[in-house]
Amino acid sequence: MMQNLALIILSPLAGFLITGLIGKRLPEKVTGWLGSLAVLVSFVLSISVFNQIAANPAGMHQKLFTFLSVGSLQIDFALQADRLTALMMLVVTGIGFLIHVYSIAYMHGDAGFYKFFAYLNLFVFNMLVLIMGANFLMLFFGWEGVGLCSYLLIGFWYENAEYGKAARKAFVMNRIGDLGLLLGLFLIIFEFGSLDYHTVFEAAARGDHNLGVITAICILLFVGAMGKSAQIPLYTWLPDAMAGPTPVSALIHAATMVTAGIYLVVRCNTLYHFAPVAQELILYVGIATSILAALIGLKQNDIKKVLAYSTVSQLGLMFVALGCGAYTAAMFHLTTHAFFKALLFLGSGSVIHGMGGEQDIRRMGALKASMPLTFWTFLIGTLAIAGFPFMSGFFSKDEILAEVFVHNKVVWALAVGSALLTSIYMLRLFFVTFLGSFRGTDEQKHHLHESPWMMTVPLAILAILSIGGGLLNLPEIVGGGMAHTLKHWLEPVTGKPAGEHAISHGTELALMGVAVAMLLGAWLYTRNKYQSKGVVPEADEAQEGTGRLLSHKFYVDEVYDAAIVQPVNTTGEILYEQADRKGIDRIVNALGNLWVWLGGLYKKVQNGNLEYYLIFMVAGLILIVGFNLFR
Amino acid sequence: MPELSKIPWPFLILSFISILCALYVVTSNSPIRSVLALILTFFSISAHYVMLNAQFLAIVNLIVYAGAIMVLFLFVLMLLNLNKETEPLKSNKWLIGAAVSAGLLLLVFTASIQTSSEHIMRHPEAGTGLVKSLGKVLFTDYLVPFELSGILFLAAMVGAVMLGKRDAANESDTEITGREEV
Amino acid sequence: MKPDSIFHTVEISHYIYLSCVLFCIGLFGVLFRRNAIVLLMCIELMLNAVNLLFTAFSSYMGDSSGQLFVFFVMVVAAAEAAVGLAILVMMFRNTRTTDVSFLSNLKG
Amino acid sequence: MRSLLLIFLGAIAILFAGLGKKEIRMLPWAIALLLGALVFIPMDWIANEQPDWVNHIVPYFMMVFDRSALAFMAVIIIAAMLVLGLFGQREITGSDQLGLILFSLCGALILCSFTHMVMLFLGIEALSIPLFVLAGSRKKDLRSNEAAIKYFLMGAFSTAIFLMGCAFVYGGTGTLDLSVMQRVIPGSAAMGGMTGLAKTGVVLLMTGLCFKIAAVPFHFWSPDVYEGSPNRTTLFMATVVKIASFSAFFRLFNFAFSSPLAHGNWSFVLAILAAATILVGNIGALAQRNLKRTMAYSSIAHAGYMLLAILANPLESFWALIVYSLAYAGSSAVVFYILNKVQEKKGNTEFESFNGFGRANRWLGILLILALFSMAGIPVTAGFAGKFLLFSAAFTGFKWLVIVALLGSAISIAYYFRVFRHAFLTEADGDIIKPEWQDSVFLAIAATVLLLIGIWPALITGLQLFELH
Repeated sequence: MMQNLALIILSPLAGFLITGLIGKRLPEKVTGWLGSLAVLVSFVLSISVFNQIAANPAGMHQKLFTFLSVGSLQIDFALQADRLTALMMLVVTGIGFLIHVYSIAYMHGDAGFYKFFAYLNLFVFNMLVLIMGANFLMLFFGWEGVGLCSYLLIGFWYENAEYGKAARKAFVMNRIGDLGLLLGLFLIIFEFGSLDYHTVFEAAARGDHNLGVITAICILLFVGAMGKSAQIPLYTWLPDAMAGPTPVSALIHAATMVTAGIYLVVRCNTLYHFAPVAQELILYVGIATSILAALIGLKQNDIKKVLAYSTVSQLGLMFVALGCGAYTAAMFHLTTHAFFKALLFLGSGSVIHGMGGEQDIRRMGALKASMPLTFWTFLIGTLAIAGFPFMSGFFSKDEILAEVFVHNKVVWALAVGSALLTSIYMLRLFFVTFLGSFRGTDEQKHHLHESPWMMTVPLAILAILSIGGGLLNLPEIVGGGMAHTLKHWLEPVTGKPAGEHAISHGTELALMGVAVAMLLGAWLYTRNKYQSKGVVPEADEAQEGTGRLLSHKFYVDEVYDAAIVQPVNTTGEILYEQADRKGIDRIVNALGNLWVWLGGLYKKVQNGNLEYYLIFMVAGLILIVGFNLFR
Repeated sequence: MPELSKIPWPFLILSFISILCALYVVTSNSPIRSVLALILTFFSISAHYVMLNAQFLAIVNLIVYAGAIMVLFLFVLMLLNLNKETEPLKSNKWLIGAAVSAGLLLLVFTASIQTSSEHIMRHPEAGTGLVKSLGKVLFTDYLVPFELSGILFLAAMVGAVMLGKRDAANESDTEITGREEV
Repeated sequence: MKPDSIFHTVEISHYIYLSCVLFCIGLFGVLFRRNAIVLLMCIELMLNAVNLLFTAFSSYMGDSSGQLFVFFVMVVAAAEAAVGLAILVMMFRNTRTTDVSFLSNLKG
Repeated sequence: MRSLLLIFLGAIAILFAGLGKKEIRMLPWAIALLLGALVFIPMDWIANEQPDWVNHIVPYFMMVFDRSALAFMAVIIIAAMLVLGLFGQREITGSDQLGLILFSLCGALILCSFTHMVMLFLGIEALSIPLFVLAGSRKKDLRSNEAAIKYFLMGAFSTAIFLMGCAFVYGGTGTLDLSVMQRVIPGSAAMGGMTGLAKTGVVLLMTGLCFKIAAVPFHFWSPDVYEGSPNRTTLFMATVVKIASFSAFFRLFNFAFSSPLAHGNWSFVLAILAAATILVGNIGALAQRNLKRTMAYSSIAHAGYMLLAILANPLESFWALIVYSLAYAGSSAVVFYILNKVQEKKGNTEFESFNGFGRANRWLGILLILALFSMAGIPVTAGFAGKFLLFSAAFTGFKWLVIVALLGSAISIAYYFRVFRHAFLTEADGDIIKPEWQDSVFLAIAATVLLLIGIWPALITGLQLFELH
């Protein structure tokens, strides 16, 4: 059975080679199904591995060959599967397969159809290497690989200057992250003399290592995670990445790649255990990201951008859980988020497909009638993410909130705020898109149709998962004997938390109540505003006139609107304009331009004149000799 | 710096000549005069070699440097008809820059010499610099580098011929490429 | 005075200073001059300063390897001069000048 | 020794065979020569002792062909084979050029095996003098002229400085023999360590070698000379010369000057130079519009990374340097081959000339990606393995330098990506280039090196089981 591990990663690799090399000559359907089949094989094998791991908590390990050995350092090309990996494997291959099938219909007729599947397969391969690698170097290979596929797929349709700009941003940000990760790796080699998970964590668990170095390692790894998982300040690339085809957004930028940072931190939980400073940092960065992205999400009108900011916000929430040491909660939310966010993205893809490429929600509306299946699944996704009782998002978010509540009340309040904002922007998106009246062109209306089965079946499956995903880790008050399945499942990896902050059932119920109440409020507000009144978000240029506000001032919800919602919205807008587009983007661009500017400066030094070169050389010589002598 | 009075006068005079000639080489604005001054410098350095009991090198220096290499320089100067031209010297900016650089380098050199020259063991052996003893070592221990210098010469010769010869086939119709008018 | 006796009265440091001065004069020339042929001559001057230093060390330490090194330096200097002058002549044929300040096609 | 002798004799034979009026195709012979030389290396490696006749000719204090020498020799011969194989078909005219390249290669091989300053000096000169000529071998091209004259004048100048360093070290240690030097150079405790003479001498030697590898601030020649020289010469300079100089650097500084005291003396200065080299190389490359010049700057940056090997613990960094050199040689060969072909079609090497290249030429496009990845150090190419090994070896001693190096390699991806963008993400139709079968063979060799070592660097680093000396 050991060969299974290698087969799991080799199958998508074979898929990549086949579709990439001969896919051009094959009919579209064959290429598409070949690509999907490759992932399906991985999925089936993953299930078998999962079953074995269930019986054997220690996990499996398979060394393929020695990658390199120098001095005392030896790094193997080795795969492993433990309970954390097994969970991720199912998510990646399962959702990956559904998205492959979806893409067969979605990408139908595209000139680069075979390339798309080759890239997708390559992505799955790299993602599997990332999660199944038995050491940090394998993780880094996967890390770089998924990043690469992400660029390739973002730029799939946009091979022009504008894309170049967006890609450059993604590039610089991920570079900063990778720099942190690599430095962390070198520091691990320096401190532990190995990159092997087992060796490193075993050594770290003994607790006799320099805590300063471990903290530095943890922070550097987190910098890597920030880049990949889009946290402040390295998050603005993710909304821009929405330029790629929608299945890509669903697979890479919602369900799998962006969660690599979470996986990394959970994987290194032994190290983080010794680095409370790093954990605090994660907590604060996470909550700040969550709030910021949720605020910005309120004012977005591009259906995919809303979802993108929502992803950033949810990832922030997962980091909040990690910051509290609640690894199970983070993994739980990661899993359910993968279900419902993939569902939402695929749903939006279905909408975009139906609308003939339209992405602006202001030109949609009343899609319920023509796209019933998309409507219902999207509704399920929305409710799941908004935390409708007993759906997956309800349990996972609730668990995070409960953990934060114990850990830090202020952060909890902020997290609750973020959850509320999430409900609002998701419901707004839903109402504006599917209800109200149709605002598109006649041509679009005529063209409007439900998507083919290859797109709707994955939607349906994901919808079922979004509803039932909560079963993975029910809280005690609901699940009784079946509670905390995931927590027990992950215990071999995350260990039994020492000071289990068990909160009383009463408090837990109260927290749930708060969540439900908030959802209800958000539902009423958005329903009133966007469905009943049919308010359509204004175009970006037209600001809400104060005059109109005044004329309706005796309406309670208008007051509410002015007192709370408007400031929140404005904050979102300002954040988007100032922090996102101007602040972080400018800094990142400036960071890139700085080097180019320095390059231009250097060009003047290299002026082609031998005399200058000679005198520079002599000056350098004098400095070197003098410095060395008088040092 | 040791006192000048303690230094034997032949050394002083020779050094004086060397430095003077060297300075003339670098400051004269006529290449031809530079060459001649350089030959004089080499003669004075050969005299130093004699004083150092390095007779073999003294002779080789005269034959190879002053004889062969400098004649080559003169020949090229004549060939290129640069003997009459006076070369425009660089501006004062360059003069100062070059002088300061050279001065500073001299400074760091002397600083590094300051403490170390007394550590040099003094084991003068009379016969070291003679042709006989040098030749013996050259053709035993130093045989490999000697052969290697043969390759070097061959390579240099081939290279010089390659650059110097005119490509008979396409000499006339080949335009000079890459010229960018200033 | 016999050369031998002079040799015994001159400190090694004098030779070191002398050759450093000659070396720096040569270096000054390299920086100051613009005729490629003169530049090459200045480099030859620097090489000679090095040779003098080697010979002085060699004689004082009674070790023949320094003087043999000088022999090889001379060989290489000859080879270098031959190639260098060939390059200069080639350049002169194309540009009618040996002034290095005009070389600035390649830059940036 | 046998490899060196073979190449030396072969070079003379090829030179004289070309004197006749009849045109003979020399290139296959030259490549066969290199192959033969390469075959000797594993044989010597396994035997690990020199035959008696070698010991008679070459005393151990002049040259030693130990395993560390053999490893570098193998890399250099492979690099030279790629140069000849990829550029030989039409580029090299006449047996004189071929002979000069082989003579230069002899110099490079000497730089792998010297144990005496005389051999080091002669090796450097044997390497350089033919190159001065080759840089100017397009006689009617003013750029080639300019490259030759700049290279020559700066090279001769740096030789003078290098020799001054030799003289200082000779004065400071009383010997030119590296193994004696290693014993003597820390100086006695009474003298308080190294004398000023030796200290300065070591640094002057360092600057002389820094010139050859184009490290800041002695790098000024390299962008200009690389751009102006014919492509094959540039590739030869970028790969063979650079690797050979690094071999010399490694041998000199990690053998003769390796005692802790001496190391502490020169390592800090060298670390600063390495950092400056990495930054200048990468920053300079960012501002370029011309691929050839970009490659020149990138080679400066690569020299900076490779300097890390000199600084790190030699036991670890030796194989890192070998892997890196192989990766560098392979990827440079591929890029320069493509660059040369494009220049033949379009007449220049501006980035715009590469528009649409990757679309028009599928396999060459994939190769180009592979080479660029390797240069940028993206897994799983040989370049990544090399960088990883280098950086992790240097991390213990020079953390700040590794951070600078990582920053540099992050910057470098920007300009490698620019090449990629022009070749793949532009609409224009590129010219279709059909490599001849000989070229394909050598391209395949380069690609194999890049991929195989990238996926399995243990292939090379596993050799550490053998004793080096």
